[in-house]
Formats: sequence, structure tokens, C-alpha cells
Amino acid sequence: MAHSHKAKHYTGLMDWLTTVDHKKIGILYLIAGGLFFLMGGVEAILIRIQLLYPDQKIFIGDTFNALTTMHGTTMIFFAAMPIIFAFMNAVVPLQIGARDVAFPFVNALGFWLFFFGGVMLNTSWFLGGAPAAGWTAYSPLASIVDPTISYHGVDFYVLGLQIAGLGTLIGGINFLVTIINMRAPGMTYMRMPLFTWTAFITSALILFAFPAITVGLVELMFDRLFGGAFFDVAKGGNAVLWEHLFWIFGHPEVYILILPAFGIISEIVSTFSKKRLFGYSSMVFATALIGFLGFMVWVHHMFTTGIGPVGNAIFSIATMAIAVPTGVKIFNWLFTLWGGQIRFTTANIFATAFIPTFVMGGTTGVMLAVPAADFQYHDTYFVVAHFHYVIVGGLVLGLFAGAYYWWPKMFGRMLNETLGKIHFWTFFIGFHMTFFPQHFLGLMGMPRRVFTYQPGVGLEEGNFISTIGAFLMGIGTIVFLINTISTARLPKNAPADPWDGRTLEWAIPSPPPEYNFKQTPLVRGLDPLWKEKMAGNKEMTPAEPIGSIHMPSPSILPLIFSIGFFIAGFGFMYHTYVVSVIGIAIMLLCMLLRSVYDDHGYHIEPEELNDKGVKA
Amino acid sequence: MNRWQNLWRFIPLFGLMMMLLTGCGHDTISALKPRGPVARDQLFLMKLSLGIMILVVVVVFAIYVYVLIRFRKKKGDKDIIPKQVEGSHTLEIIWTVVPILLLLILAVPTVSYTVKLSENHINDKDAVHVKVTAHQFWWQFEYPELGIATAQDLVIPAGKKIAFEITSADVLHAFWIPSLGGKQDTNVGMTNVFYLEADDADTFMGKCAELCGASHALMDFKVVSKTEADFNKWVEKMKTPATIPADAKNGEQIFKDNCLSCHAVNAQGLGFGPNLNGFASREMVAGILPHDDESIKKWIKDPQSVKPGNKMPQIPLQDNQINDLVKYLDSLK
Amino acid sequence: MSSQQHTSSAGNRHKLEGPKNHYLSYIVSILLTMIAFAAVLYGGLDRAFLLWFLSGLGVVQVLFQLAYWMHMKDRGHLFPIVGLIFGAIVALTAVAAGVFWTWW
Amino acid sequence: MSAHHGVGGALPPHAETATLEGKNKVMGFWLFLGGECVLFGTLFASFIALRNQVPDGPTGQEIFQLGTVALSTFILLTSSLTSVFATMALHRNQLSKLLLWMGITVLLGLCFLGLEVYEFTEYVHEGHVFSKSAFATSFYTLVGFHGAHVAFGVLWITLLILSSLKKGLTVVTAPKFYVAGLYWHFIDVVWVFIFTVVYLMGKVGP
Ligand code: HEA
Ligand code: HEA
Ligand code: HEC
Ligand code: CUA
Ligand SMILES: [Cu+2]
Repeated sequence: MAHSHKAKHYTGLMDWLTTVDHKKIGILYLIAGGLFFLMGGVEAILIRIQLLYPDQKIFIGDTFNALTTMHGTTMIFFAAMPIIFAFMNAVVPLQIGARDVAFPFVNALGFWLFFFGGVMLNTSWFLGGAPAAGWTAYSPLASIVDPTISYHGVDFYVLGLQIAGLGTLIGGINFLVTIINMRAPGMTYMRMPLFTWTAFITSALILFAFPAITVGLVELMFDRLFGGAFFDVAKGGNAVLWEHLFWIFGHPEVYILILPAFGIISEIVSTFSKKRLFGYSSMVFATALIGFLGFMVWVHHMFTTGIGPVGNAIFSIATMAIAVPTGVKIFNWLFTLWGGQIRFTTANIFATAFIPTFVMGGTTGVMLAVPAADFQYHDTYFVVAHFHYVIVGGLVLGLFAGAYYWWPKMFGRMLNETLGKIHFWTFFIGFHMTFFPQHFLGLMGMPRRVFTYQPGVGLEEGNFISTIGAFLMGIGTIVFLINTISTARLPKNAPADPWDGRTLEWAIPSPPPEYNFKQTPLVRGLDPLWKEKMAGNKEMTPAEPIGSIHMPSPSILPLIFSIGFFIAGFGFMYHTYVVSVIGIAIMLLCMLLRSVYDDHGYHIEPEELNDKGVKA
Repeated sequence: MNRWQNLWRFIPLFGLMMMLLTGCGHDTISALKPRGPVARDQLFLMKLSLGIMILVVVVVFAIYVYVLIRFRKKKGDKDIIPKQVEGSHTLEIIWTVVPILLLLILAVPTVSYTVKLSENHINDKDAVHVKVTAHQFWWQFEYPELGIATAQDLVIPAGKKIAFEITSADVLHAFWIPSLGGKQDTNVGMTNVFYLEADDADTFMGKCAELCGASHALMDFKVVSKTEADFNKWVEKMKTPATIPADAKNGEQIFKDNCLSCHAVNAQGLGFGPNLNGFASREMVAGILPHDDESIKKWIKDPQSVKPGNKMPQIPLQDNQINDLVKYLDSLK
Repeated sequence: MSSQQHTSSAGNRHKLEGPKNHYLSYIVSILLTMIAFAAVLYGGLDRAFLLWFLSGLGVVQVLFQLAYWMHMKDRGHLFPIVGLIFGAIVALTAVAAGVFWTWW
Repeated sequence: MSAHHGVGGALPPHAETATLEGKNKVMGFWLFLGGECVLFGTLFASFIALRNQVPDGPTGQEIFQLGTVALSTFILLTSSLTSVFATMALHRNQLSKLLLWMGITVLLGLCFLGLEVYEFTEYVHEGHVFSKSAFATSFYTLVGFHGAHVAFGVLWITLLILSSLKKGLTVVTAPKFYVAGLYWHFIDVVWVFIFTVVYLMGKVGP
């Protein structure tokens, strides 16, 4: 083709800083998210150490509140979300037979914004103290500005989340468009693998939920930094407004987290029982329904706010309704396993362990949805137990399952199964030890976010077991780290299709070449690879002749743009607007460069394809 | 069918869970040991919903265990290709309809109790009306009809509805007495209304259940439930100013000079700090220290070491002045 | 793939896109706006009626603009329409919350 | 996949969606607008919740100048029409007309911004400052967000005009113009809600 500019090719670190390849971005998300998961985990361990015995004095007062706040915020926004994005990046384009995502540049930008948002939040530990108003940042507590201006706390939360949230939002749009427009021929909506479906719905939820938190954060920022009065009662503001804005976002957010895990489980359970997913169309429908209903239930976090019995009752019923489509999923998984030939690889152990654990968390969720009873549960360890059952026992088990499942595809190396099983059992037992007793702690009168509790009222045993369990989970995670690091030093050994897979990602080498598919595959049904294998074919039928492949060029602009935003954020925080202007100027400059110089990309010619297929 | 027999094995588990639930915790703070009608209603809802949930969990676990054991690939099994089942309408209808039915069973009492427990008894002649104001990190209680105000210890008559009007002076808190019933948030600039009732005379523990700052964990209070006669006596005592013995006069002066700006010591006084009228008969000092002279001294000497971030400053006083103060405070019966 | 839908609707869209339609929707917009301003300035109207009336005029105008100026009435706009409607639903529930529950 | 470049002057009939990149861009932009609906929806929600919260200081009823608002509305509506003309020129592959109409749109946008700045300074003189009351804060945030969108649009379209003076109309620039047109309409739609809910209903009073 005429415009085959020879693209700049970077190596080493520069390659990672400038990459726009969705597979590399997936790895970046996984590593960054993994590091934040360790941070959040260490914070959790410190919380549990303080609560080991009553009346301990290790982390008290706002230090403890900062640990709690940072643990929740880090885990939700900077560990769980990015690891989900890691798998979406690594897998979705492959599953739909695409060479790339719709907006590779935007994809990289999304990653760097998330990353610098997370860095910004965590610099708070060194710059006067971390935010300590809870991950929910309820105003007026979150609006209190330290008169000496040496403690910026919630400013870090506001700006860090704002930056990262923008990254997530554009990431969501990217995946929506990718899935709408980039599917291979024959990949109709009702043939998409379930993980792609959940990625699709999750992206839609991101698109419609994140603007709400953006506005909430802007308002909080205006109040804190520019003397605004949104939540300032003395000037007519209203603190309940923040609760609404936060939860209009916050509840969909929990489904943003769990839906991709549902997708992962669907893939794994079906692969390792060698059966197609039971009730595929009802699974798709249930996913969409959960996503839709997810926007109609936010008030269940506010039953005790004083909304009144009518509002409480309506939102209670709406909340309970979500149990129905979720149940459909649970039973479909069980009946996918039914009659199959189940292989217990580590991935499948995690996936099958997800099912009962998540059901326990989901059912306590329905208990919480009963307003009059929630008056007792709310803001106690019962709620903490509920959401760790769905998040750790659901999402995190799902993510570990996905990690074991897709690791060969992402890194070209098989993880060690024995270490995997040790990881599973320590983590799983530790998990139940940590969070099962917390149900009772809550009912026995222990509020959440407390740095100590009274001795002699029956709370000691539960807290003690809980802390031991947390350590076990830590050990499990360390085993996983050992597993990944030790295999990383071995040569690549993963075959293209290690698990006898069913979907398109297993039709290409592990790790895939940069252009994914030499020829776009033709999809002839659900579980396309399985279909071809059953028909006796070794590989997918191509939908096009071999030809030159267009690739986007790498770019450093996403990184620079995000750094600009980061700098601007600090400028606002310290009211040194010169710095903000510099930061914004950097951002505008990046935008200008991007729009003036069109990216023509480069082409990989047919003759290069064969030898390129080998290396990553 | 044979496999449903598995279900019966879980019945003991069901019973065990229920027993566990009703036997848990200390009887002045556990939501599982209700000491008033509201908490009892709520425990009923909890048990009802828990029962339904256990049913669900048992069914899921039973199928799960069966499937995993029956269909696992055993050593030496030949690789087979199982039948690729697409789905089953009958089954799918069953597991859509049955949960809907279960939820309907739950929904009806949910709605009726939600309405019942949010009744407004403020203008009820038989109810005792209490205005609660939450502060970082203490509680203020006013009895508008009785013309008295107190702090930290909420004194109520047993067997009567207590109609609460709750609000906050600074940030959000939540007012929670687990033994008597569920919590409500105290919002700034708004009031929430609800009611509780205690069966008998006892002292219950109260908690702040919304993150409100550094000492959120220590924002405890006591609920002293008295017989009606005792309650009336208490009201009278609160209205009569305490007689200050001669050896406490010194302390009274120190108090007037240093403390009165924040602490009122009369029946109705409100201030920046808790009203200390009747302080000597309170269960605790500052809500968390046991009530004795040592604690009072410790508190006055360095309030921040007891409750980090609380709003009472450290007042520079000599040890003997503090001793005098304690004598004075001890006389505020 | 949706690409097919797109190309097939392309022909239709061209025909509809005469300037006449655009003048029309412009004039309608201006008229609706003038009515709204006039209703407020006139002042003699019942307050509740006025509020409903204004909301009605606003909604009509927005629908008009979406249909004609943003081509929402054309085929091949399935996802944009779903996207906007869903966004609007979420926005409306948010507004409802603002109206009803912030000050109950 | 598809050719990503226009070949000289001959553009396909719907240049903005002629390539996969263009199609993606238009689709992505529509979805973005869906998100913007929620953004403005929540801003409106905040404003509506706080519109009567004026403990001391001027109310909307006291200060709003309907004349200025009417003029702004007229300008913005007209600019929407001119941006439609630009899109039509785009579809007919007439670069100079496209640039002319886009240029007029930008000028009208600038007039609108000028009026808004004038209006805000007037209000500030009357003591209606940002931190005066919850009403004031939410008013400036909502209307200011819209204003910022206009300002961004003006900047963006100007850049587009400048860069296509050099690049001409291709399947790369066409989607950008198309999308900019959509954006401009969206701004206009939001303004319809603003003048209705904020100004007119504000004038009606609580
Ligand atoms: C991944 C995250 C996730 C998920 C999936 C869920 C799922 C659910 N959650 Fe949870 N929730 C959180 C994360 C999550 N939650 C978090 C983080 C908080 C606390 C936030 C904070 O305050 O910090 C919270 C808090 C929270 C509350 C507020 C409690 C309070 O603060 O007082 C409520 C109340 O209704 C609730 C309900 C539910 C319900 C009904 C579901 C349902 O979706 C569950 C549905 C699933 C099932 C029910 C199981 C499977 C179904 C069957 C087997 C069918 C048959 C079942 C029946 C008939 C019941 N959640
Ligand atoms: C994705 C979300 C997520 C995840 C995964 C977790 C995981 C864990 N959480 Fe979670 N938690 C939340 C989200 C999450 N949490 C939220 C939202 C809150 C509410 C916050 C608020 O109130 O505002 C909360 C609150 C919360 C509390 C209540 C705090 C309070 O109310 O005061 C507790 C207490 O036990 C707790 C414990 C744990 C534990 C033990 C884990 C464990 O599963 C963690 C396991 C992981 C590890 C243990 C890491 C292992 C690593 C190492 C051991 C270090 C190795 C180090 C190097 C190599 C450098 N969490
Ligand atoms: C600037 C205001 C201020 C001053 C001055 C002040 N206090 Fe306090 N005091 C408070 C506040 C606020 C609390 C509640 C602290 C908490 O529990 O968070 C309190 C609590 C107390 C309590 C515990 C009350 C209870 O019911 O348990 C005692 C006793 C007390 N103060 C005694 C004193 C004495 C004695 C002095 C003078 C030497 C004094 N205070 C001066 C503000 C003040
Ligand atoms: Cu008051 Cu927590
Ligand atoms: Cu929720």
C-alpha cells in the first residue's frame, strides 16, 4: 500500500511505555493492578493486625481510618478494576477474532490515566497523610479541610479517582465500540463468548455509571478547593446529595466488578467440563438484566439515611429482583457441569469454588435488602462479610481462575499446577476463616470502620480467627507470586491450545503475534474453535486471503498526557495554579500533536507474516 | 428421586445455624438477643430471610456436591466428549419461578415491617419524646416535654415507646442500640424520626455506626432503662440542682473558670461539650472509660490520649486542682 | 456486522437531508423557545401549569432536534439510540432522586 | 482491514463512516454522548436539588436577565443550524463551504461565550458569587460546565479547520468534522434544558 510508513519500533522499557498493542496493555494492567492488589492486601493485613485483640494501640484514630479508606479505594478502583481490564484487553479482541481494539491509542491512554491516578492516590501516604473518610467519602466528613493545609487527605482521593475514572470511562467506550464494530465475519452477537458479553455489559455500565461519580467528585472538589457549597449545610447545601451521587455510581460499580467474573467462570466451567454452556441465551439475557436492574437499586445503601418507608420498600423489592437473573446464572453453571467430564485444573478449582462462595455472599445480599432488618445490619461487620464474600469469594476467586486459565495465552508459559493448588487451598480456607465469623461479629454489635472493640462481649474469638485467616490469604497470594515469578524464568512452553479450549483465543499461538490473526477467521457458530475441532479441522477457516496487515504506531503521548494530568492535579491540590496551567498545557499539547499528526500506522506485509508469528 | 435425599442431611445444619444465631453475643449489645419489640421484629425478619437463604444455599450446595463428585474425571477415565446440551426450558423456568416465589414470600413481610417500623410517634401522648444530637464524638439527649437535657447516658422508661428525633451537629453519625433495634443516620441540618422500646429495666450499649472521624470507634453511649417510677425519680433529680458539699466548692470555682464555657450543669443547658448535670451517676466517663476518679483524672489531664481527635482541649491545671475538680464532679449526682 | 446496515441506510439519509428540513426544525426551535420565554414574561399563568408547560416545550424541542439535526430518526442508529436513551434513563432517575429524596 | 486513506478528491458518499476507523469514531462518539447525558443529568439533579437553597444572597428570580438568555439561546440555536449546513457540505464533499459554515459556527460559539462571561460578571457584581450559597455553586457548576463544553468545542473545531486547510477533506478528517457536528448539536440540546430548567423555571420562582 502506498502509505506504508516505516514505523518507529522501540525495544525494552520504551516499548512498554509507548505500546498501543492491546495484549501488552493487558499485561501492563495486570502488573499494575497486581501491585495495587498487594498494597491493598498489606493494608488489609494491617487492619486485621490492629483488630487481632481488643484495645490494641497499633493503628488508632485516623491512621486506622486511612488504612480502611485506602484499602477499600485501592482494592476497588486500582486492583479489581484494572485486573478486569487486563483480561478484557488480553482476551476480548482475540475472542471476537479482531486484530486490535477500536481505539488502540485511547486504550493506552486509559491505562496510563488509571496508573497515574493510582500513583497520585498513594503519594498521599508521604505527603501529609492518606484520606480517612472511608471509600464512600461521605460528606461533611469528607469536606472538612484541614485549616493548616498540611493534611490534604480527601483531595488525593478526589483527584486520584477523577484521573483514573476518566481512564476507565474511555476504556469502557473503547470496548463497546470494539465489540460492536470489530467482530470477525460470522461472529454475531449471539455467538459471542460469554466473557465478551460480560465485558460488553460491564463497559456499558462503566459508560453510564462513571459520569455520576465524576460529577460527585467535581462537586466535592469544588467544595474542598474553591469554597463551593454543594454539601455545606450552612450555605444551604445537602450532604445526602453526595450519598445519592456516590451510590448511583457505586451500586452499578459492584456489578461492573462481578459481571466479568461471571464471564470468566462461564468460560472455564464450560471448557473444563467439555460441554457447551448450558442455557447460553438465558445467560446473555440474565447478564443484561443484571446490568439494567443494577441502576435501579442504589438506595439500598441508604436505607438508614431516612429516605422514608415508600422509597425503602420500592428499592428493596428492586434489589431482591436481581437475585433472579443471578440465580439463573448459578444454575446454568451447575448444569453445565452436570453430565460433563470435569477436569480439576487449578483454573477450574478456583472457578467451581466461586459458585457456592458467591451464593453465600449473594444470599446475605438479599438479606441486606430487607430495609427493616438492614437497620440492624447496616454499617456493621455483617455488611463487611457480605461484600467480601461476593468480592473476594466471588470476584477475586474469579480473577485467579482467569489468571490460571489465560496465563499461557498472555505469557506463553504454563503455571505450576501443584503451587496452584497450594495457593487455592490456603487462600480459600483463609478466606472463609476471615470473613465467615464477621457475619456474627456484625450481628453481635460490632460496627465497621472501628479501630477497636470492647472486650467481654463475645467479639474476641471472631476477630482472632478473622486475623489468622487474613494471614492465610496472604500466604496463598505469596505462593501465587512465587508461581508466576518462577515460571517467568523458564522458557516459553505453552501450546496454542493447552486446555482443549472452545473459543477463538485458543486458535492462535501462545502468546499471539502482534497482529493476532494472520487471516481473520470465519465464525460458524457458538464456540467456534470447538466447532471446527469437532468437524475434524485443525484450525479456523479463514475469512480472507493473506494480505498486508495494518497496525497502529506506538506512541508516547498517552503517557505524557497522563503525566500532564497528574501534574495539573497536584497544582490544584496545593493551590499553585501555575503548576496546574503547566499540566494542562502539557495535556493540550498532547491533544494538539495527536490531532495535527495523523497516525497512519504501518503495515506488516504477507512475506513478513510467517517468521513474525513466532515471536511476541 | 434419590438425590434429593441429600437435602435432608442439611436439616441439622439449618437448625444449628438458627441456634447459633439466637445464642450469640452479650445480651446488652447483640442484635441476636432482642430486648424490645422493635429488635424482636427485626430479628424475626432476619430469621425469616435467613431461613429462605439457607434453603437456597442448601439446594445449590447439594447439586454442587453431587455434580462435582459424580461427573469428575477420575484417574483412568477415557477422554469422552459429553453430550453438548443446549439448555432446558423446563429447568430454566423452574429456577426462574421458584426464586421469584421465594422472594415474594420475603417481600410481603418486608414491606409491612418497613412501614410499621417507620411509624412516627412524636406526637403520641404515651411515648417519651427524645431529641438526639450527635457530636464528634458524644451524644446529647434532650427531653423537650420534660424540660431536661443530658449527655452520654440515655435514660428511658421501660415498656414505653421512645420517639426519637435525631440530628447531627457536625458530620454524619448513626444512632444504634443493637439490643433495642436498628440504627438511623443522624444527618446535618435534617431530622430523622423513629422509635424504639425496651422490655425491662437494664443498661444497654449504644454505638455510633457511621464513620465520623478519628474516634468513631469510641463514640459509645449507654442506654439506662428504668422502671417508670425510677424514671420519674430521675427526671425530678435532674431538675433539682445538685447540692455542692463544702469540700467541693473549690472545684466548683475551678470549673466555673475553666470548663463552664463548654459544659452546662443545669437541667436544660446545651453547650459545645456534654451537659454534666447528673454526671456523677453516669455509667461511663466520656462514653468509654469506667466511671471512677482515676478515669476522670485521666480524661481531664489528657483527653486526646483517651479519644484521639475529640474536641475537648487539654486544660493546663495542677494535680491538686484536678483533684478538686474531681470532687466537684463527684458531687453532681 | 453492523457495517452492512450502515451502508444500506446511507442512501436514504441523503434524500432526507435537504436544507428544507433543517430550516423547518430551526424555525420550530425558535418558535418553541419564544413561546417559552413569552409564557414566563407574561406572568399571569398558574405556577404549576407553567412549570409543566415549560418542561413540555423543552422536551418537544429536544426530541425535534435529536430527530432532525442529529439524524436519530434514520436507520442504522440502533446503538446510539440505545446509548442515549439509557443515558437519559439514568439521568432521569438521578434527577428524580434530586427532586424527591434529597429533601424529603 | 479496510483502506484507511482517501485517495485524492473522490470521497465515498458517507465519508465519515467509509472506513472502519471512521465508523468506530462515530460510534464511539455517540456512546460518549450517552455518557454525557448522565453527566449533565447528575449536574441537573444537583442543581434541581439545590435551586432554592439560598440562605442569604440573591435568588435566581432576582438576578436572572432573561433578555441576555434569550439572545444566547438565539445565537446557539442559529449555530446549530450553521453546523448542520457544515455537515451537509461535508456530505457533498465541498470543503470550502464546510470550512465556511464551521467558521461561522465557531464565531457564534464565541459570541455565546462572550455573552455568558458578561452575564456572569453582572451576577458577581450583584453578590451572586460562586461560594455564596448552594444555589450559586450549583448554578455556576451546571452552566459553567456547559460553557466549558462550548469553549472546548470552539477550540476543537478551530483546530479542525486549521488542520484541514492543509490536509483537505479525506476519510480521516471527515469523521472528525462529522463528530464535531454531533458534539455541537449535543451542546445545543443541553442548552435547551438549561434555559428551560435554570432560567425560565428559575424566573418563575419557588
Ligand atoms: C462484587 C460486588 C457485589 C455484588 C455482586 C453484590 C451483590 C448484591 N448485593 Fe452487595 N455490596 C457490595 C458489593 C456487592 N454486592 C459492596 C462493596 C457493599 C458495601 C459498600 C459499602 O458500604 O462500603 C455492598 C452492600 C450491599 C447492601 C447495603 C448494605 C448496607 O450497607 O446496609 C445491600 C443491601 O441491599 C446489598 C445487596 C446486594 C444484593 C441483593 C446483591 C445481589 O446481586 C446478589 C444476588 C445473588 C444471589 C442472591 C445468589 C444466587 C442466587 C440464587 C442461587 C437464586 C435463588 C436466590 C434467592 C431466591 C434469594 N449489598
Ligand atoms: C476488591 C475489593 C476488596 C478486596 C479484594 C478485599 C480484600 C480483603 N479485605 Fe477488604 N474491603 C474492601 C474491598 C476489598 N477488600 C472495601 C471496599 C472495604 C470498605 C472500606 C471502607 O470501609 O471504606 C473493605 C474493608 C475491609 C475491612 C473492614 C475495615 C473496617 O471496616 O474497618 C476488613 C477487615 O477485616 C477487610 C479485610 C480484607 C482482607 C483480609 C482482604 C484479603 O482478601 C486480602 C488478601 C490479599 C493479601 C493479604 C495480599 C497478599 C500480599 C502480601 C501478604 C504482601 C506481599 C508483599 C509484597 C511482595 C510487597 N476489608
Ligand atoms: C472547648 C470546650 C471544652 C472545655 C473548655 C472543656 N471541655 Fe470537657 N468536654 C468537651 C467535649 C467536646 C467533650 C466530649 C468529648 C467526647 O466525648 O468526644 C467533653 C467531655 C467531658 C467529660 C466527659 C463527659 C461525660 O459525660 O462522660 C468531662 C467529665 C469533662 N469534659 C470535663 C471537663 C472539665 C473538668 C473541664 C475543665 C477543666 C472541661 N471539661 C473543659 C469540651 C470541653
Ligand atoms: Cu459518630 Cu461514628
Ligand atoms: Cu449495592
